[in-house]
Amino acid sequence: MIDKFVPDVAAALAGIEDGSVVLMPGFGNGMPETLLEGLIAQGAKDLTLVVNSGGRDTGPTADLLASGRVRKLVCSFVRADSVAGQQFAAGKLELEIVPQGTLAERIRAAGAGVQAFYTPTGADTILAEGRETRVINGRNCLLEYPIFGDVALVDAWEADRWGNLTHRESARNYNPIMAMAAKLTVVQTRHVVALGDIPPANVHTPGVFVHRVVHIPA
Amino acid sequence: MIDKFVPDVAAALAGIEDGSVVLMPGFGNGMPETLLEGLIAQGAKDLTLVVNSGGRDTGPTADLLASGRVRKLVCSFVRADSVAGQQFAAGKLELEIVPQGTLAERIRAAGAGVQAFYTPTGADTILAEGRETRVINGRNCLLEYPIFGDVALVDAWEADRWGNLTHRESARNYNPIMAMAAKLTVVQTRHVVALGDIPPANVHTPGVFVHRVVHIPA
Amino acid sequence: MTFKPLDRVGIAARIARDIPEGWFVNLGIGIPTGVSDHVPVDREVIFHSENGVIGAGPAPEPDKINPYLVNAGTQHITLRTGGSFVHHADSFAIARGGHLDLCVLGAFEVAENGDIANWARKADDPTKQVGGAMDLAIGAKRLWVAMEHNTKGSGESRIRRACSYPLTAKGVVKRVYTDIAVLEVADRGFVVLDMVEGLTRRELQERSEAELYWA
Amino acid sequence: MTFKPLDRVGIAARIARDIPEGWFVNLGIGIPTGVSDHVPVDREVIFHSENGVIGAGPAPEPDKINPYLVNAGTQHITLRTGGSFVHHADSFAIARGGHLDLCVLGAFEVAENGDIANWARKADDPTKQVGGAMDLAIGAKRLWVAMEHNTKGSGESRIRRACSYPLTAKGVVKRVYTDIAVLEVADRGFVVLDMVEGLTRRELQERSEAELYWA
Repeated sequence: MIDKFVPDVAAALAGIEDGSVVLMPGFGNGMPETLLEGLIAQGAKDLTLVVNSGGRDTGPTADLLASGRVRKLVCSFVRADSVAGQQFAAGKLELEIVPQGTLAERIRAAGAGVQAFYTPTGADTILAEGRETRVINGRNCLLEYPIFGDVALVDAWEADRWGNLTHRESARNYNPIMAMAAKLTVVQTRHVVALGDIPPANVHTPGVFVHRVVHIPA
Repeated sequence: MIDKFVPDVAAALAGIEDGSVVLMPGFGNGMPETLLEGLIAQGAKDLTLVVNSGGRDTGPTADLLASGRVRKLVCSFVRADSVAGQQFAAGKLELEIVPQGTLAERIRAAGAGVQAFYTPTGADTILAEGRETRVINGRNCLLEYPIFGDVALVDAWEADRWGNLTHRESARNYNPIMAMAAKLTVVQTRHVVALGDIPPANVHTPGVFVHRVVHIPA
Repeated sequence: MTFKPLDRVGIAARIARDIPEGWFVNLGIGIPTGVSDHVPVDREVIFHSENGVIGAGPAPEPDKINPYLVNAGTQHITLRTGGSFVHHADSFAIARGGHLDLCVLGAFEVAENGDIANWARKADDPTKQVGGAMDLAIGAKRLWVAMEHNTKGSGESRIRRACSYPLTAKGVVKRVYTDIAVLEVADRGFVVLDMVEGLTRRELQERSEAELYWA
Repeated sequence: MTFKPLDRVGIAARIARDIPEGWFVNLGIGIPTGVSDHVPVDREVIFHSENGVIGAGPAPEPDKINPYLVNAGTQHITLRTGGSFVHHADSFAIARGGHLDLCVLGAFEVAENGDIANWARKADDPTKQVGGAMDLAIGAKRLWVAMEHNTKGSGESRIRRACSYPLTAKGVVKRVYTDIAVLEVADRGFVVLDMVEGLTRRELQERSEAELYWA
């Protein structure tokens, strides 16, 4: 019997290695906060963190950054006065700023087997400096590569033992695409449901993308 | 008040011009058969038809092909003894054979603003002859371009006046991605529902991709 | 000077007047966010938010906040009847795939060729706030900009022959709504569509670095 | 000859033995389709179908056919509890993105370097049946092939030093299940993992154009 549930956060995060690329969803909500706290406790270092935003002064992203175990941050948005902004200014953090739609598309590309793609986003800007471009149908485009995760930490509202997930409202955000893009996809779910309880037409993230699930009731 | 419903098939298909690229979903089911019959009656010619399969001897795709108004067929699969296979053999039909996953991805790319992408599918095969390739991470990849539709004919189970859709089981197939990829997306729906009746988290094709809807009860 | 510039709310309201029913619209952070407050409820305009919200509605009553529902500014919102949710890649497929009738962004500067600069004040700006602006700018069918005509301190014009700040995208702005005028970006440059009452053509040109044309 | 080749059902059953619980598997048309019939119901293996079905189950009772539910061969199927539906691009994201533990395809020929030819008999074949084979072949974590060891008419070997038919993909086959043997594609070439009872090594080599190695 397939059963992707693990008993606790430590089991969920076992084996995450130094140097891993960690995909972390969240956009105001939908961030796997308990797993993120667990990752700090787990101790992996030299991480590349892929996340929408560098976060504010406080909160889980700031805590992880403050732990000093993130070598590189890949995101669309960093405030100068945030922990990320200060670490970058101090030369302690590598930063790759990616337009948000390109970030989402690069993550989806990793999950979908697309090896590279051309997009007009960011062409003709300083983000394009030194990068490969091509004019397609009269539009200047940048060549973008997939972002593969070693680990994705995912937040869910419901999960069953095959790892089928639902997400609440806009808490869906990056969760389904990051689940697709990692070698190891670990989920924290608010609710556990029986196999078949999620209607087959309304699964938001199919279990094929999920490897471990831990139940975090609240 | 937004209301994408039109009274009949003729109104749904009004304005489709000669030379149009027509995207048509369907894979054993989920094909918009009434719209397809309507397209034959509507009379547009010199069409490029994008569809999963060239179809069998009978059925709606064969009827459209037999009408002589398809100049080019883009699909993943043609039987030699089908109408499409015979027209191709007789030099009456241009044929572009595309691996099925590449076909789906090229359609999705058109909808998503991806201007081109690299995929290993089909590289090192006769489909790659004379085409641009690039080795990425040690894998030979083909450069593929989006397939933009002038018109998409879409099948739905339920639709509301904003054009939000659901699809039944595997009848979903190409419907959501073809809806994204066309300038004019026309839907035939089995059921009409009130705005809000489809749960917001379970809309399969959002109305933003839909322009006209016609109710075909059975 | 006998004219009265619009305040930020006034700019948002002016933009709202020009949005017809049925448009699918994304509003950037800043002045644009306020536009939706000025679209009458009986005029159905569908607002998209980058984080996967289609049909964003107004802020909820304080006792009815849904913590799982925010907009691209991470403010609590409601969902209109008929709205829906998609994931981030599908949401940006909407933005980048040409499915938005309109995007309204704030900006530091707009140039007469339609260039927009709205995310950094210099190449090595310590603030790296590109967010989704570059995707929206290249993807929407129409890009309108909402901004003050001149900078607050030195009064420098944001209506430029060429942008001096790092670009967000090249040649994409169709229209600019400022506190004193509405400008169309045409082939020949900025064409004035509207001005606040009491402002003269000469006064508007004085406040604009780029040359202005009249429709 | 004192050995008995497997029939097509036998090949499918032999493959089913080697699929462990929890694998996510796509079965091609032909011999592979039968594999799922031989996986015991208490061993949870999840079958994927290219048209967007995750968790494909066996054919329904004739009076319980759901016309909206077919597999990649357009045969009526059922959905297992826990199954789900996705659209065609998401379905091929599963196939191309490396999420299938296994794909089993039929083939005309397999070469010792892992090349597979399964869609056309010559470059100008009037039949153009590529379907999803090229996507599955490059995308699955493991590609196994199910086919007869030799052609029906002339008895030519399908186990080749190099494929003579147009390729489906290069260097992707990991294992071949034929009516008389199971072969692993290793760096040095075909390594025999299993043979039908009564068949000798020499007899197997005689039926194979490529050189065989023994594990």
